[in-house]
Amino acid sequence: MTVGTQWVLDWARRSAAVLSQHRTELGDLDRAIGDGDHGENMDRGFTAVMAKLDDVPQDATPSDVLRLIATTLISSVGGAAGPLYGTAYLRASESVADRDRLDSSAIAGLFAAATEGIVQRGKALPGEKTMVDAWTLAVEAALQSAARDEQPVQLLASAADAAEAAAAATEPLVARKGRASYLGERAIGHRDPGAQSTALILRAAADAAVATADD
Amino acid sequence: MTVGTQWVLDWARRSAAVLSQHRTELGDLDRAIGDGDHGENMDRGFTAVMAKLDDVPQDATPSDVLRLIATTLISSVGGAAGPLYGTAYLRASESVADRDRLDSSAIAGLFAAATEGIVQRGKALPGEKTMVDAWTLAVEAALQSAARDEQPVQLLASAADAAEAAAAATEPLVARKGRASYLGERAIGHRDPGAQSTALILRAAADAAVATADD
Amino acid sequence: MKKLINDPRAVTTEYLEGLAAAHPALLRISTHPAFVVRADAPVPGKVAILSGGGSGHEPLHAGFVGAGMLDAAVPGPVFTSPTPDPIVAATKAVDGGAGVLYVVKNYTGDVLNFETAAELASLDGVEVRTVVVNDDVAVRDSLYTAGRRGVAGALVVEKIAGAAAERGDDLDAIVHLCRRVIGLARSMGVAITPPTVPHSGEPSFVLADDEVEFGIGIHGEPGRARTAFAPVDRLVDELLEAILEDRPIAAGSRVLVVLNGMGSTPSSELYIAFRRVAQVLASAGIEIERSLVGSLVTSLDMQGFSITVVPLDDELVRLWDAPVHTAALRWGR
Amino acid sequence: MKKLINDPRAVTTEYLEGLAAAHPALLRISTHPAFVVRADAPVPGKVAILSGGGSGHEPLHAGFVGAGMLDAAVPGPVFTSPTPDPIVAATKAVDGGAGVLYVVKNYTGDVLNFETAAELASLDGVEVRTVVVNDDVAVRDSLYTAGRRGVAGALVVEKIAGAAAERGDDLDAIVHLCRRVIGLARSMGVAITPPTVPHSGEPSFVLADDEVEFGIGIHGEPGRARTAFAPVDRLVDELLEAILEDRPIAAGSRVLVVLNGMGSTPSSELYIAFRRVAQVLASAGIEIERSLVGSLVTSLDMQGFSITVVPLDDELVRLWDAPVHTAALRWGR
Ligand SMILES: Nc1ncnc2c1ncn2[C@@H]1O[C@H](COP(=O)(O)OP(=O)(O)O)[C@@H](O)[C@H]1O
Ligand SMILES: Nc1ncnc2c1ncn2[C@@H]1O[C@H](COP(=O)(O)OP(=O)(O)O)[C@@H](O)[C@H]1O
Ligand SMILES: [Mg+2]
Ligand SMILES: [Mg+2]
Ligand SMILES: [Mg+2]
Ligand SMILES: [Mg+2]
Repeated sequence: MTVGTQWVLDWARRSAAVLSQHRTELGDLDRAIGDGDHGENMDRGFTAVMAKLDDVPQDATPSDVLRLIATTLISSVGGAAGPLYGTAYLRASESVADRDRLDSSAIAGLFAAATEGIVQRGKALPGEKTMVDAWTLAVEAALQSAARDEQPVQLLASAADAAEAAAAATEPLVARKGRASYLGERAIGHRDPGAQSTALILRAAADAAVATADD
Repeated sequence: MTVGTQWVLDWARRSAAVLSQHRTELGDLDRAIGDGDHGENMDRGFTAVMAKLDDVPQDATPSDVLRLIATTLISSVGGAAGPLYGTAYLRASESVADRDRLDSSAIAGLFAAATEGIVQRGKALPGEKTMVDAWTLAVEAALQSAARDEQPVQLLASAADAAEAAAAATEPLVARKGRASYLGERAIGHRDPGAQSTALILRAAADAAVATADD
Repeated sequence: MKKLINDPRAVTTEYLEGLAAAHPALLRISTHPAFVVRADAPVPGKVAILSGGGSGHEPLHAGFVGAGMLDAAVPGPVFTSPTPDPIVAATKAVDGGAGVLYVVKNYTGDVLNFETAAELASLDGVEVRTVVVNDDVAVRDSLYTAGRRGVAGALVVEKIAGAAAERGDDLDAIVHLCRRVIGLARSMGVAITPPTVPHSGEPSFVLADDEVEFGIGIHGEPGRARTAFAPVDRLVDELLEAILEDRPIAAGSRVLVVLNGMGSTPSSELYIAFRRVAQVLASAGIEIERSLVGSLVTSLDMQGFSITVVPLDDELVRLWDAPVHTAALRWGR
Repeated sequence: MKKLINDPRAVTTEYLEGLAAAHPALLRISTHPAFVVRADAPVPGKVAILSGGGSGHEPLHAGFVGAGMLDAAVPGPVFTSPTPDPIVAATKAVDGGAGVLYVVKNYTGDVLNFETAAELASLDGVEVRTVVVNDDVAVRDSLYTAGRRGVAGALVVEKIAGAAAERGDDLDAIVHLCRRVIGLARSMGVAITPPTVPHSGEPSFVLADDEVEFGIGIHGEPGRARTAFAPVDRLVDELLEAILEDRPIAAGSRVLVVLNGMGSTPSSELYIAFRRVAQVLASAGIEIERSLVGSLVTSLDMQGFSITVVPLDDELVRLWDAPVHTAALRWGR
């Protein structure tokens, strides 16, 4: 079983829908320990992505679509999340260049590349209460799933589960990167908004796989 | 029966006490249809008067004390009330120049002179929802009382009653002078703070007469 | 009540002390009685311009003391006219022999106290003249009432008077000029939150979340009417309508617009309001020749703004453009 | 939420339009992408100074565009760094051949977006250098975190950089100078009310009547600690203590003090706070050689203030005093 361009497109559409639905929630999380704009930023970014998806040519590869998402996010999100998510999709795009279909190990590699991009740009380590926490656990889950030879649908579900758990696990942490780091101890008890948006986006990826995977 | 310098001194002390007690109430009245400072202004003024009363020489006449109150109010109250009350006490002082004791008709004349001073400075007519309303009715009551040959204690009680009634009677009026005039119809239902402070001051005059009158 | 102050009764004094500490080259203060004069006062042979009134409108008036504008400012307690004594003291401190002009905002308290001060100063041999600013069109029926209030138009009168004095005009000429400006200037304001007077600690009025005070004054007194909250463009439209109805301005005229914040209005919102003013006046064929956007004639921490429109001619443009160097307004030097 | 705006998503655009309407001789704007450049940009042969960041801090940065300060400002959405595209567009609009300096406040978003913009502009042949301002001492442990924030110190860096560019310094020299100023500048702030972001409509935090946010940032992010409300003198004392503890200043030193309002703080209260700053520094033997009091680096409608202290030498005094002509800062012309 593999996923292809339709999966990436559906993933993007579902991401846009879920981020729009959770705009206020993400804003509230960011208001508690940041500046309150994360929901707005992500919604603006994926609304811009949506506007571009209709023009994607028939023969676009997954890599093409991921690159389009990357450049659109970079030029529309702003803030910290814009360059970080932008870089993530850019690296994801590069990691699957020239492939039409993605199997489990390609997907795990895509996530790993995305995460590496985020870490390179933002210099955050896991445990510093950022989106890196969610991406890192998701990558681990994906690699393990691929090693167990599970199908993309299963792999993506495990990755999403892991990201959700990781987002929840940011709550007791002190932040060491991003705006929440200004708060010191006061960030304890609050979930990191970027980790939460990552969890939402990775759940969208899993749902998209169910809807679009050939088997 | 007459009243003298002790009456003026006691009147001033009682005015200071009652205005300090009612500072917030007068401020609230002024907040509703003015700028909220009338309680503060009157309290500041009579506190300044109090500070000067101890230095009043033994042989001071009622006129001397009234002049001291006038100049102190002029130089400490500010706002509209400062010059108006200041002028009132100044004219009151002039009206009893060179008298040691004041009988009923002198007191009625004193109030009439005070009221004339206020009207001359402020150009307000009775019924325009200002302190003039309270002074005017008090003067009328005082003149009638004097005409009935009543004693100062009685005269002052009638004047105070009239001022209180007049203050209450400002409530349904539209204001034509002072800050409340900016409100048009919106001033209806609110009592004029200056009329209310006049009522308090005239009640203090009556109480002071009870306490200090020789009979 | 939370305010960034110490003793509520010391706000005026402490404000003056802060002003003096920040602008030693510009001005000198006296705290008892309270007044501010420009550093080089008295300027011999120059007419001195003096203004004042209750505190709480900062930077008006003390922030306008300096070359090209006010020689002296006399702040009373918050929202309360000063008494005559400090006015007289300030008058004597700035009189350079050519007389002193009082610029008074039209409130009973201010008018009466400045009137008394003028009498006293005259007794002491100072030539004093007074102009009363009454630019607020929110107040109607002015024939039978205390009359229109003076609001942000006072700033314009002070700037023009200061420039005229600086170029050497005599007292009569400046009085005449000021009366001309007062005849031209029209203002009106709106508030979305009340101010809170320090010594009372209570908001001066209470507004619901969907209400505004329309035709607001600058002392927390309620406005002409309580109306529905609306986008700022609509508020601007209504203010301009009232202003232009009161004194119509012909297409082709040139005007000065002061878009004035009421104290706690963010600068960005003032510019958003100004944008609409520019649109409306442009569509009426009125040219904004000069403009000033800022929180200049305020009402403590009230949120809101006022619009002042003053038709200009070449002389007024020249006087407006003349150098001014004060704490709050500065250009040309 | 009541704000003097129209569509919450249009605030940045409409602000720029208002700014352009008010200052046609000073600046030009582009709304898509959103940026502001001085009217005579590009100035051939002069290093261009560009700054930007999220909106909501007005007049920073757009109000500082003009001769002697910024060549360009790039405002993002409220509290959100701009994306690289408008930064690149503004960069090209102001490059006069001598290179462009980015003055960036130290926030992850700003740093990353300006970084990308610099790469892209370089690809297009523009020489770009970046300085990152991080003056806020409220943030501790900066070694292991996102580091200190950039707050009102940015204004000082922009003024000094603009003056240096105007006198003809080259890009390297200005970078060096800015780094020196950044090494010297220290700030800290306190808030008594939260800001309300237009598109959310909710206050960014909730403070009880007896609480302040101490060590507040300028994006509604909570401060270092929530502490008890106190007279402003005490708040000033604590801010100065933190500032001087972080970078001690010897008695006899000369400094620039910026007493900055957070958006909705009345001007009178800023001066009352400044009064205390002057007292404290005087008693430490530190001379306030220059000062600036005003709401300049704000956080929407937050009430509060920050103090910035920058030790001065003759060169910095000269550059600070050099003429500047922008919407929000003007002197010397
Ligand atoms: N250095 C970093 N590395 C990784 N993620 C980061 C970093 N800094 C911030 N983030 C993430 O970005 C999120 C905030 O994004 P957003 O609110 O859109 O931007 P901003 O902080 O500029 O307002 C945080 O919740 C965090 O997950
Ligand atoms: N023209 C006037 N004639 C008589 N009384 C007046 C006049 N204007 C105002 N007042 C009185 O002054 C009172 C307000 O005094 P106060 O609040 O101390 O001064 P201000 O209005 O300057 O704040 C009003 O309630 C009214 O009774
Ligand atoms: Mg954020
Ligand atoms: Mg009053
Ligand atoms: Mg008053
Ligand atoms: Mg942000």
